[in-house]
Amino acid sequence: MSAKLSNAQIAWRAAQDIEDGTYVNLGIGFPEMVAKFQPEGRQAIFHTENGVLNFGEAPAAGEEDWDLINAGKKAITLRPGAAFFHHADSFAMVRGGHLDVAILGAYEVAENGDLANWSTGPKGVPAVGGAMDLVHGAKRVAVITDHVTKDGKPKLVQRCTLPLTGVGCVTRVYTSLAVVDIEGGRFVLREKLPSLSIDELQAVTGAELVLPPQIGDLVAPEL
Amino acid sequence: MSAKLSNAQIAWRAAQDIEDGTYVNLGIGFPEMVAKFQPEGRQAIFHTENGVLNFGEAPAAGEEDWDLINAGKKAITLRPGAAFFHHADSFAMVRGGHLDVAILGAYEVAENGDLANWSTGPKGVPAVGGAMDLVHGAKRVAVITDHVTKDGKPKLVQRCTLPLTGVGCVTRVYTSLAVVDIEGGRFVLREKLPSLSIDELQAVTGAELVLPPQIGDLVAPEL
Amino acid sequence: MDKTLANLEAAVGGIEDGMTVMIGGFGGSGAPIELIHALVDRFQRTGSPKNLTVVNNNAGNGRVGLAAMIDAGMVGKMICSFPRSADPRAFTEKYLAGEIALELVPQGTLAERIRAAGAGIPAFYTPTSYGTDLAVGKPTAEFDGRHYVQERWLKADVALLKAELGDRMGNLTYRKAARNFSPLMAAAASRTIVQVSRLVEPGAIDPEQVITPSIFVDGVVEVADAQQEEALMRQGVAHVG
Amino acid sequence: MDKTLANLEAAVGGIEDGMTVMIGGFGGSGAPIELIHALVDRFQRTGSPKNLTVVNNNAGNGRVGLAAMIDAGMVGKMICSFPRSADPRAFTEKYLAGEIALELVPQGTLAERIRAAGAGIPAFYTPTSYGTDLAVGKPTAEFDGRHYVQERWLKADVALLKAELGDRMGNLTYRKAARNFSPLMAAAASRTIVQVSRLVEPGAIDPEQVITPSIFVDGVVEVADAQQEEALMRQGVAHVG
Repeated sequence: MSAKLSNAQIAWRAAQDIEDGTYVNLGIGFPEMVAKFQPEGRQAIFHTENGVLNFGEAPAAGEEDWDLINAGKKAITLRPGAAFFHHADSFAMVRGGHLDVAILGAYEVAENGDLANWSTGPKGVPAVGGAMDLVHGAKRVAVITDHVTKDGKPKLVQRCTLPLTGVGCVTRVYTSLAVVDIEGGRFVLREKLPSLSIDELQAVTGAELVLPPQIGDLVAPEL
Repeated sequence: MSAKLSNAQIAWRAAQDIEDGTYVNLGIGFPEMVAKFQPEGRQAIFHTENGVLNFGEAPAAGEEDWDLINAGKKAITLRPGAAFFHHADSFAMVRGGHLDVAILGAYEVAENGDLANWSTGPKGVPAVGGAMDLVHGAKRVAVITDHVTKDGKPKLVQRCTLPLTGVGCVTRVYTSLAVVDIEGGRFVLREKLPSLSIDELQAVTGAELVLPPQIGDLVAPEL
Repeated sequence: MDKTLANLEAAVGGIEDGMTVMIGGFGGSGAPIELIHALVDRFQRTGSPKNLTVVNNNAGNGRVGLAAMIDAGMVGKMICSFPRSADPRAFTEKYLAGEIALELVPQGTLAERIRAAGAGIPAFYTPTSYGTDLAVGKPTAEFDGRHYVQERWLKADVALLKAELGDRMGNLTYRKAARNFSPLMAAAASRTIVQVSRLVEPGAIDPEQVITPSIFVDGVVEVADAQQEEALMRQGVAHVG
Repeated sequence: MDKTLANLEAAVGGIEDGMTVMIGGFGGSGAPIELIHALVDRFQRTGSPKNLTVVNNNAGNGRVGLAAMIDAGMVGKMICSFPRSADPRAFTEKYLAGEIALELVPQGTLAERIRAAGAGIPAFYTPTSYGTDLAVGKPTAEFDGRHYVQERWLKADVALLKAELGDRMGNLTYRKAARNFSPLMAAAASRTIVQVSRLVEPGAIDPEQVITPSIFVDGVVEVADAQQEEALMRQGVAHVG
C-alpha cells in the first residue's frame, strides 16, 4: 500500500459532492482547498464565520484589504451577491442549520460520528474557534483527512481518544484512501482506491468497515 | 375635590422629568402625548417597538408614508440621526436595559410596583403588544394615569386585581392629582395639587401614602 | 443560482394544509399583500391550504391581507401579540365564535422566539411576562437574583415576506420601518418566499447594506407596484379572492 | 446631544482596574488599535488600569494592539475562542508562565453570549460544545430529543470598538468584515467607546444603513487615519507605550 490521494485530490473529491447553489463553510487550513475544485457549472456560496457570505478567491499579492478576510485571517475577495453581517448573525447561519455543508479537518473521527479536531491534549495553548459550532450547524458535516496520522495510526477509529469537537456529527469522511459514510454508528465504505484491497484498507482503519454491495472506485485527476 | 390635571397636563408633568439625551419609549395612546411637552433645550430620543429610533412628530395629513409608523400604527417622521432595525434588535434595546425611560398607561398600579395595563379580564379579544417587555426593560418605568377610574375608584391600589403586565416594575406614577414614587413596596407622595388636602388625596388612593418631610406642589401650565 | 419565481401563484404553491406560516409586517408596514392575496385566491379556487397557523404581530385589519385570509376561513390559529387594529372584525368575529385559536405572545418574546428559531437556540430565558397570566405553565428560573421565564423557539414551514430590493440570489433590503419581523422570519422558516418591489442582479446591492443575506431566502418574486395594507384598508377595499 | 470625546486619552479615561473590557475585531479586522494603544500608554504612565478581563475573539498578534496590552501586563484574563495567531508570543508566554487566565469559548457561543447580554437574555441553550470538555460543569437540557448546553450572557464594563462612519449621536457603520463582534459588544457593555474613521453629523448616515444605532454608544472619537493591526504586525511594529 503506497498509493494515496494527495491533499489536493482529497479536496477535489470532496468538491464533487457539493451541489450547485449550496451554502458551504470550509474549515480553516486544508479544507479551504476544496473551493479550488468546484466543478464547472456549479456555483457554491461560501460562508466564513467572521461575517461574509459569497466570498471568492484570494486577491493578488499586494492587493490585500485586511478588513476583508476569512476565518483563517487570510485576505479574500467578494463575488457579486455577497453580504456582510455581524458574528451573531453569522453563527445563526451556522447553528440554525442554514448551511448545507461544512467540510472540516480531523485528528480523529469515530464510527459513531464523533469528531476530534480542536485539541491534541492538555499541553500548549488551547484554541477552538468556530469548530464546535460548525459541527452542530450544517445540514451535512463532512471531514477531509489523510487516512492515517503521520505515524501511520488510524484516524478513523471506534471511539475518539482526543478531546471531542462534537458528538455524532460527522456523516461522511473523505480520506487519502477512501470515502466512508457514517450510518447507524458504523463506517460504511463507499469508495476506495482501486489499487487497494479491502483487507489493506481495513488494516489501516481503526473500526470495522461495513461493506455494501457496491463499492465505487476512488479516482481523482492529477492535480 | 374637583380640580385635577388634564391629560395634557399630566403628560406635561411627566415630560419635565425627561433629561436631555435620554432614550424614551412612550406607550401607545395617552403616553404618546408626553412627546409634545419636551422642555425647551432638551432632546429626548424616542424609540418605537417596530424598529425606529429618533422619530419625530406626525406628518401633515396627506403626507403619511405607511411604511413609516410607530407602535400605535400612526404615521411618524424621522429626525436627523434616526435608525431602522428589526424587531429582535428593537426588543434587545427594551429588554437589554438600554432605554432610559418608559412611560406607560395603567389600569391599576400597586404599592409593590406591580402594573396592570393590558387586560381588563377574560372577556373580548386579549392583546398585549410590547407592554410586558417594556416594563422589564427600561431603567425607569413610569406610569401616567388619571388618579381614579371613570367610576371614581382608586387606580393606585394595595394589590392589583386585574391581570398583571409586570411584577414590581413601576417606580413613579404621575396622576391627575399627584406624583407618587414607589419605594420599598410603598407609595411615597412627592407632589400633590396645592388645592388638595392630604386626607382628600388619601381618600381616593387605594393604599397608604407615605408622607416624606417635603411634599411639592404639583402645578402645570394651562395647555 | 437564480431564486426568482415565475409568478405569485408559483410563489405560494408549496403551502399545504396545516402548515405554520409566518407573515412579515407590523400592521400594514411590510405586509406582503400580493403574496397573501395569491394564497387566498388559491384557497378560494381549490379549498387549500386550510387550517393554517399564522404567525404575525397582529391579526389583520379591514378586509385585505391577513384579514382576508382569516375571513376566507383558511386560518385555524393565530400566534401574535396584538390581535387588535383599526378594523379587527375578521379576527374578532371568528375568535368570539370559537372558530379560530389564539396564542398570545408578548411582542418582544414573539420576536425573540422567532429569532431563536433562526439561530438554532431551542430555548432562552426572558424577564418578560414573569408573574403574569402569559407565563402560566412555563418553566421559570432565577439568575443573579432575578426571575425569568423560559421561552421556546418558534419555527415555521413557510415565511411570506415583503422586501424592497431583492437580488436573484435572495439578498434583501427593506423599506423604512417595513423591516420589523421580516429578517427574523426569513431565518426561522423552512421555506422563505419574498415579494420584492424591485428585482436586481447579484452585485447591485452593496454587501454592507444587505439586511437579509441570501442564505435565508428560497424564492423571490417581483411585485413592482406593491399595494400597502393601510392604504387599502383606509380605502375600504375588500379582497374576497 | 453630542457624544464626541475630545481625544483618545479622554476616551479611555473611564476604564478602571479589574474591569471587563470587550475589544472589537476579528484578528486585525476591526481592531481599535488607537484606542488600545491609548489604554496601554495610560497604563505605562500611571500603572492603571491593570488586571483587566478582556473579551475578544483572539488574544493578540505580534506586538501591537491587544498583544501590546498583554505584553504590558495589564490583562489578567482573556475570554476568547482562538488565542492563536501568526505571532501569538505575547499571550503564549504569559499563559504558559501562568500569568494570564484563559476562558476558552466556542466562537458562536461567544458571539451569542455577548448578544444575549445586550438583549437582556440571561441564559440560552445551544447544541455547541455538548458532550465536550468545554461543556463540563454547565447545565444541560433536552429539547425535542436533542441535547443542549445552557450558556450565560457575557457582559462588560466597557467596549472599545472601531467603526467606519459615526455620527455625533453614536450611530455607526462598519467597513467590510471589520463589523464582526462590534455591534454585539456595543450592546453588551455598560459603556461603549468607539473610534470612528470619519465623524459625521446626525442625518449623514441613511437610517436604513445604520448598523449600530446610537442607543448602544456612549462616546465616539474620530481617528481619521486609523492603523490596521495586520499591516502593523506584518511590518514588525511593536507598541511599548
